[in-house]
Amino acid sequence: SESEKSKEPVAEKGKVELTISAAASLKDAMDVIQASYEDEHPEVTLTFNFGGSGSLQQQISQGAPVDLFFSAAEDKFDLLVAEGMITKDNSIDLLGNELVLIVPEEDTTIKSFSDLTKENVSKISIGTPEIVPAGAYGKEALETMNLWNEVESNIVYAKDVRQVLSYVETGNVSAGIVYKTDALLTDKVKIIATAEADTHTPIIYPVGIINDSKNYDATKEFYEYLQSDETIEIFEDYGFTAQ
Amino acid sequence: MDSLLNSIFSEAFLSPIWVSLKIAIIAGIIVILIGTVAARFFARKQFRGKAVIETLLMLPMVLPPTVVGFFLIVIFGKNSWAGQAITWLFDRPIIFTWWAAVIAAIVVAFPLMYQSAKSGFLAMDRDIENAARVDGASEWKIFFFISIPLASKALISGSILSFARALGEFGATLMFAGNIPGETQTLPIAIYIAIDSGNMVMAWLWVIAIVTLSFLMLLAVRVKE
Amino acid sequence: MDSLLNSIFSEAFLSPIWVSLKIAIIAGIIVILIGTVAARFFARKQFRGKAVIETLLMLPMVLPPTVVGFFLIVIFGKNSWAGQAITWLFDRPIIFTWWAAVIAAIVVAFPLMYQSAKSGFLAMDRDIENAARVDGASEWKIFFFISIPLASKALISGSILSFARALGEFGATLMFAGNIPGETQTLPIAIYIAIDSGNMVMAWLWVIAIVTLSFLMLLAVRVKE
Amino acid sequence: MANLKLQQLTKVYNKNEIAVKDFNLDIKDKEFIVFVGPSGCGKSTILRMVAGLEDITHGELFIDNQKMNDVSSKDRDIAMVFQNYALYPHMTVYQNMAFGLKMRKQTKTEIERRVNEAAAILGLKPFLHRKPAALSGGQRQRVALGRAIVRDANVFLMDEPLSSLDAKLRVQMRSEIISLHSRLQTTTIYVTHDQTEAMTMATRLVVLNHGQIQQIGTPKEVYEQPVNVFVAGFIGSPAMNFFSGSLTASGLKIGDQYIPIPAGLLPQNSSQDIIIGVRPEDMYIESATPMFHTEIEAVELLGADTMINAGLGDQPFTARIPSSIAIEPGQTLPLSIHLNRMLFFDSQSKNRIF
Amino acid sequence: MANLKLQQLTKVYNKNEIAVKDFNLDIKDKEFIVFVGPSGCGKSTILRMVAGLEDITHGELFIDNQKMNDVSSKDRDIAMVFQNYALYPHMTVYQNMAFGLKMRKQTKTEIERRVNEAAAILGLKPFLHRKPAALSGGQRQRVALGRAIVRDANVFLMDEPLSSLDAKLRVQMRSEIISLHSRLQTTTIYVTHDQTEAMTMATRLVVLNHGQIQQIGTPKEVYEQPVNVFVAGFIGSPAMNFFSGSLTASGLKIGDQYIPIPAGLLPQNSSQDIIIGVRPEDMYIESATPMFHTEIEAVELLGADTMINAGLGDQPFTARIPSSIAIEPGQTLPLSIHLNRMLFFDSQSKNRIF
Ligand SMILES: Nc1ncnc2c1ncn2[C@@H]1O[C@H](COP(=O)(O)OP(=O)(O)OP(=O)(O)O)[C@@H](O)[C@H]1O
Ligand SMILES: Nc1ncnc2c1ncn2[C@@H]1O[C@H](COP(=O)(O)OP(=O)(O)OP(=O)(O)O)[C@@H](O)[C@H]1O
Ligand SMILES: [Mg+2]
Ligand SMILES: [Mg+2]
Repeated sequence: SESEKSKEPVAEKGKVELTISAAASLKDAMDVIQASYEDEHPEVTLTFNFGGSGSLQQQISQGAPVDLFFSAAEDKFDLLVAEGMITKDNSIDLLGNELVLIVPEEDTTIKSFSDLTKENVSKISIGTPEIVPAGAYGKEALETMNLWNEVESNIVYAKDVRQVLSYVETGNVSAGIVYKTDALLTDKVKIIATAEADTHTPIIYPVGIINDSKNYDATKEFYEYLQSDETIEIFEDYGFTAQ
Repeated sequence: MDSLLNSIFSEAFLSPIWVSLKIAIIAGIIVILIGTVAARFFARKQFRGKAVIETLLMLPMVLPPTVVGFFLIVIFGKNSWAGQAITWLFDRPIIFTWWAAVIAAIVVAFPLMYQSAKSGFLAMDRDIENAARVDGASEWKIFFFISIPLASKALISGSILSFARALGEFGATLMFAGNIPGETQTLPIAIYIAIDSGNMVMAWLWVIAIVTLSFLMLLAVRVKE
Repeated sequence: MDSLLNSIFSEAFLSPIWVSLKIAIIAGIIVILIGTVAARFFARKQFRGKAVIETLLMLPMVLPPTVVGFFLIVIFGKNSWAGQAITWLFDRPIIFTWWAAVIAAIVVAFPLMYQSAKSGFLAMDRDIENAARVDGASEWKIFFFISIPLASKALISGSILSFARALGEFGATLMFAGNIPGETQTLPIAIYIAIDSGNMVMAWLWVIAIVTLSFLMLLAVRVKE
Repeated sequence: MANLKLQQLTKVYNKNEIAVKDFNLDIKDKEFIVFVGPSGCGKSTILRMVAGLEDITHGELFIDNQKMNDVSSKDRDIAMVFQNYALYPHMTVYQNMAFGLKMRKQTKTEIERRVNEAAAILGLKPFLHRKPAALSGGQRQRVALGRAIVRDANVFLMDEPLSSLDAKLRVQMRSEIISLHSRLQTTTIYVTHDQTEAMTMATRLVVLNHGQIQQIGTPKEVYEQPVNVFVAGFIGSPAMNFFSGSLTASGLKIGDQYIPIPAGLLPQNSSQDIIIGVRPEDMYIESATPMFHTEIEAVELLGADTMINAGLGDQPFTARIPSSIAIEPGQTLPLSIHLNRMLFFDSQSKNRIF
Repeated sequence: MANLKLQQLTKVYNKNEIAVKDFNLDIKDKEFIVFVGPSGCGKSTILRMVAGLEDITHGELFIDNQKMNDVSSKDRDIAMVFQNYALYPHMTVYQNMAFGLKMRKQTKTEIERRVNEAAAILGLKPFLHRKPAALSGGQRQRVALGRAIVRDANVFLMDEPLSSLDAKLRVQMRSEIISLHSRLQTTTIYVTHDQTEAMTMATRLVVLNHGQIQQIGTPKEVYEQPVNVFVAGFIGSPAMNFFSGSLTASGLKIGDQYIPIPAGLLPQNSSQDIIIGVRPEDMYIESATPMFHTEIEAVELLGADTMINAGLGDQPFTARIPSSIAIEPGQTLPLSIHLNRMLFFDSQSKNRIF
C-alpha cells in the first residue's frame, strides 16, 4: 500500500485537507491544537469528525475517507489494527486518563468509593460496560474494590459518559463514575475520589494513521505533532495524562 | 442451531421484547387518545398563538432525542416541581422507571399522531357532522360516532406512525429511563448495545423481532383498508 | 452581550444552520416527491406481499437511528456493490459527505410521508378522479391535478412531519455522514456536541435556531388550513 | 308542534355576497310551508339558518317564541333532509336512520319499530344493511328522507327531498309525506322545484327570488293571483305567456292584433302600456269565433297534452291543447283565450294591477 | 358522432347483486336516447359502464364498432354529467369547465370562448370564480352540466342533469340541450325522472326495470303502446289507472259495473280475466250519456288541472279534469272513458294484448 500512496500526486504546495476521526471527549483539547497547528501549517486544513469511538471505528472499517483515528477505546482501535486498516508502526498509545467518582455539587454524603454502599445512596450511574469504555473500567474498578456486588442493583447504565454527567448534574443519581477529563467539563459536579491506577486496566487513547489515507505524508506530520511536548501539555491541561 | 434456539428462548432475548411491547402499546394508546382529541380541538379552533403552541408540540421531532431526554430529566428530575410532586406521590422518582420510558415514547410519538389526525379532521366533509348535530348528537358523540370514523384513514396512519415511533424510540428513553434490563431496556436499546459491542447474533435476532412486531402491527390495521 | 452577538453572527454558529437547512430542504423535497408517488401507487394497488414491502418501508421508524446509520454504512460501504459503484463514479466514498446526510434524512423521513400520503389517497372521493378520467386526463395528470390537491391536507401533514424529521435527524446522520463542520454537522449534531462539551450557550442558541426554523415551517404551510 | 318566527333574517357570505335579505315569515304550528324559487335564491340557506348550521348574519329566529340564534342545532329538535343528503358514509342504511333516535335515547325496540316502518314506506327494506356508497342516487335520497321521518321532531326541514325519484315513486312519497304530516302535525318547511309538490302539499307557499320574499299565500292564491310578473312566470309549468300590449277603451292591442274585451275584465286607472299574462292552458282552439289565427311553429307531445309554440302579434307563446287533436307544425290554428283568466301587470313595476 | 352497441351487458356487484342484466341496445349515430326507470333499476350503472368507470361483469360494449371493455375512460372520448356532480372541489367554476378542454389540448382562447359561452347559457357567469362549495345545489348541477357541454365529445352521458333545477330553468336548459344536440349531433344517453324531458327529448326511450329492458321505442310508441303493465304504469304522470275486470262478448265487467264496448275495440282470443288500463286524461265528465257515476273522494288542484280520486267497481282511480270545472269531494260525477284509448293487458303475464 506504501507504493500506491506514492503514486498519489500528494498536494505538494497545494492545500491539504486531513480528516481526523476523534473521540468526542477529545474535542476541547483538539480545538486548541487545531488552531495552533493550522497557524503553523497554513497549507493544511484539519477536519475533525468527533463521535463515539465505536461509531468512528465502524465508519472507518466501512471505508470512510479518514486519515487519522484518535480513539478513546483501545479495543475499538485494536479491531482496526486486526482488520489491517492501521499498521502497528503508524500507531501509538498517546494519552491516558483517570477514573473519578463524581457527585452533585451540593452533595455531602459521599466522600469515597466505599460510601457508595451506604443506605442513603440511591442510584449510581456508569456507562454501559459493553459499549462505553469508561463504564467497563468503572465496573472493573468497583469489582476490584469489592463494591460491585453491593452496588450492582443501584447501577444505572448510560449510553455515554455525557449521560452520566447529566444524571449527576441534575441530581438524579447520587454519584457517577466518569473520566477525569469529562468531569472537568462541568462545574455542576465535583470530583470526590480518583480510582487507584491498579484497580483497573490502564485507560489508553491510541492514535493511528489509516492505511488508506490519501495524504499520508501530511498525516504523518500531524501524527508526529500530536506527540510533541507542547501538544501533550495541552492535553494535560485538559486533564489527560501522558502515556 | 441449538444455541440459537437457546438464545431465542432465553430470558435475555425475550425480556427487551416484552419491555418494548408493553411500553409501545401503553404509550401508543395514550398518544392515540390525546393526539386525536388535541387534533380535533386544534382543527376546529382558530386563535392567536396557535402556531406557537403547535410548534412546541412539534419540538420533540426536531430536537435530537438525547436533548429531549435531557429536557425530560430536567422537567421530571428530582429538583423540579414535577419531580418532587411525583416523588411525594409515589415515594420514588419517575426517572429510571418503566413509566419514564412510557413518557419518553409519548413525547416523541405525539407529534406524529397529532399532525396525522389533524389532517384527517380538516379534510372531512363538515356537513356530515352537521347532520349528526341536527340529529341531536352532542359534540362528544359527534366526535366519537362521526368525526373519528370519517377521519379513520388519517387516524390509522397516525396510529401506525405513533406506535412505530414509540416502538423504535431510543435516544430520549435511554436518557430519561436509563438502560435497566428487564425494566427499561427496550428492543432498540438492546439492538444498539448488541451491535456496538459486536454481538451480531443477538442484534440480528432482535432486529428480526422488531421487524416482526412492526409487520404484525401493519397486518392488524390492514383490515380497515 | 457583545459576545452573544458575536456568537450569533459567527461562522461557527451559522454553519450548522445552513447545513441543516440545506439537508432538510433537499431531503424533504425528495421524500415528499417519492413518498407521494409511492403512497399513491400502494393506495391503489392490491397485491400479495404488499404488507411485507410496507413493513420494510417502515423499518427506519422502529430501528434505533444509529442502527439505521450502521445499515447505511454497510450498504454504501466499501465492500458493497453500491459503495463500489459510487467510489468508481465519484472517485470517493459517499460516507462523510453532504449527500450521505441527505440520504440518512431521506431514509428516516420517508415512512412519515408515505403513511400520511397514503391515508390521504385512501380517504378521498374516487368519483372526482373518475370525472377527470372521463375528461380525458391521463393517470399522471389525474395524479397532479386531482389526487394531489384532494389529498392536500394529508400531504401537508406528511410534509410537515417529514421535514421536521429530516431537520431533527441525528443518529443515522452522525453514523453515516459523520460530524464534519460545515459539511455534515447539522443543528441536532451541533447541539448534541455543544452539550457534550459543556458549551451550553451555543447549545441554547442552536436550540432557539431549530425551534425558529420549525416555527417558520409551520407558518409557511398554515396558509392552506 | 312548534311555531317559527323568522325576523329580518339576513345571510351575507364573505362580507358582501347577500344570499338572504330581510326575510320575514311567521310559521304557525302545524303549518306545511313550501319554499319555491329559482336556483340560488337562498332556499337552502334559510333552511340551514333555521337548523343552526349557518350563522345568522342579521335578524332573529324564534322557535316557540324562544330566540334561537345562538342555540346549538342539537337543542333545536329539528329533523332535516339535506339537499346533498349528508348521509353517514360509515353506517348502514339502518344505522343512518337509527342514529337520531339513538341520540335521543329511544329504546332499542322502539328504534327498530320506527326504522323498519320508515324503511317499508320508503322501499328501503332490501338495503337496510348496505352502506350509502352501494346505493343508487334515489335510494340515497330515500335514506336521507328516512333519517328525518323516523324522528318526531318539533320541526321538519326538507330540502328537495324527492328530486332524484322517478315520477311514480315521487307521487307515492309525496302522499306519504302528506299523510305523515296529517298524522304528526309537525311544522314543516319544504323546499321543492316540483310544481305539483308545491301546489298540492303547501298550506302556504313562499315564493323567493334573490333572497327576498316575492309572495306568500295558499297555492291557489299564488297561482291565480300572483303579485307580480316574477311569481306569475315562475309558478305554473309550462310558464305563463307574457305579452306586452296597450290598453284601449274596449280591448287590447298586442302587436298588430286587436283583441276586444268587455270593459269589466280590463284594469282601470292604469297607464296604457301593459303586460298581459296568459297561461298556456287558458288558450283553446275555437273554430267558431276565434280571437285570432296563428301559424304553429313547433309541437311538443307530452303524453296527455300537446304544447304548441306560436306567435301573437309577433310575440311568441305556448299553448296547451289535448293530445287527442292532431296538429302539425306549419298549420294555421284558430285560437281563443279565456278572457276572465287573463292577468294584467304594470309594465314598469311589473306588479299585477288586475 | 358515434354509434354504440351494448351487448348482453351485465353488472354484478359483490358477486351476487345483479344491477344490470343482459342489456342489449344498439344506439345509432346522432341518436338521443333517454333512459327511464324506477330508482335503483340500473340506469347510472349502465352509464358508468359505458363511461368506463365500472367494470363490465359480462357482455361487450362497442363504440364505433370497437370493443371498449378494456379501453380506459380517457380514450373513450365521452363527456358525462355525474348524478352526484363529482365537481373538482379545489377548482373554480371556470376551471371545472375548462379542465376537460385543457386535457384535450385546446388553445387558451378556444377554452375561454367555450367556457364563457357555456357559462352564459347556464347562467353561471357571476360564479365563474367561485369554488363549488360556495354554490347552491342547482348551481352545482349546472357546473356539472357545463363541464360536459363545453366538450365536443363523441358521446354525451347525462345522469339526471336537470333534477335540481326549478321548473323554469329546467325548461330553458332542456331546450338548450335539445338545440345543442341538433347543432352538434352528438350521440347522447340521457337519464331522467322527468316525464316531460323523457317525452320531449328522446329519439328513442328505453324503459328499464330491475336492470332489464322493458321497452324501447319512440316516446309516442311507449306512451301509446306500452308493452306491459309496468311500462304503462311507469310512463305518464299521474300514472295510468288499472282495473281488473273480465271480458264479455260486448263489453267489460269491472266489479259490479258493466261497460258496453263495440267489439272492434276489444281484444280477441284472450282469456276472460283481464287488466284494463285507462290514463287519467282519458276520462271525462259527460252529463249526457255517462258510462258510470262515481262519488269523488279527493280533489287535488294542480294549477291548470284538477285530479280527482274516485272508484270504479270498488277499484280506485284518478282522473284529470280541467281546473275550470269546480269540484268538491263527496260530489257524484257522471264520467266516461275514451273507448278507443283503453289498453288491455293479460292478467297473468301482464303483457299488453290489445
Ligand atoms: N357499489 C355497489 N354495491 C352494491 N350494489 C350497488 C352498488 N352500486 C349500486 N348498487 C345497486 O345497483 C342497483 C342499480 O343502481 P343504479 O345506481 O344504477 O340505479 P339508478 O337506476 O341510477 O337509480 P337512481 O334513479 O336511484 O339513481 C341499485 O339497486 C343499487 O342499490
Ligand atoms: N359558502 C358560500 N359562499 C358564498 N356564497 C354562497 C355560499 N353558499 C351559498 N352561496 C350563495 O348563496 C346563494 C343562495 O344559495 P342557496 O344554496 O340557499 O340556494 P338555493 O335556493 O338552495 O338554490 P338551489 O335551488 O340551487 O339549491 C347562491 O347564490 C349561492 O351561490
Ligand atoms: Mg338548495
Ligand atoms: Mg342513478
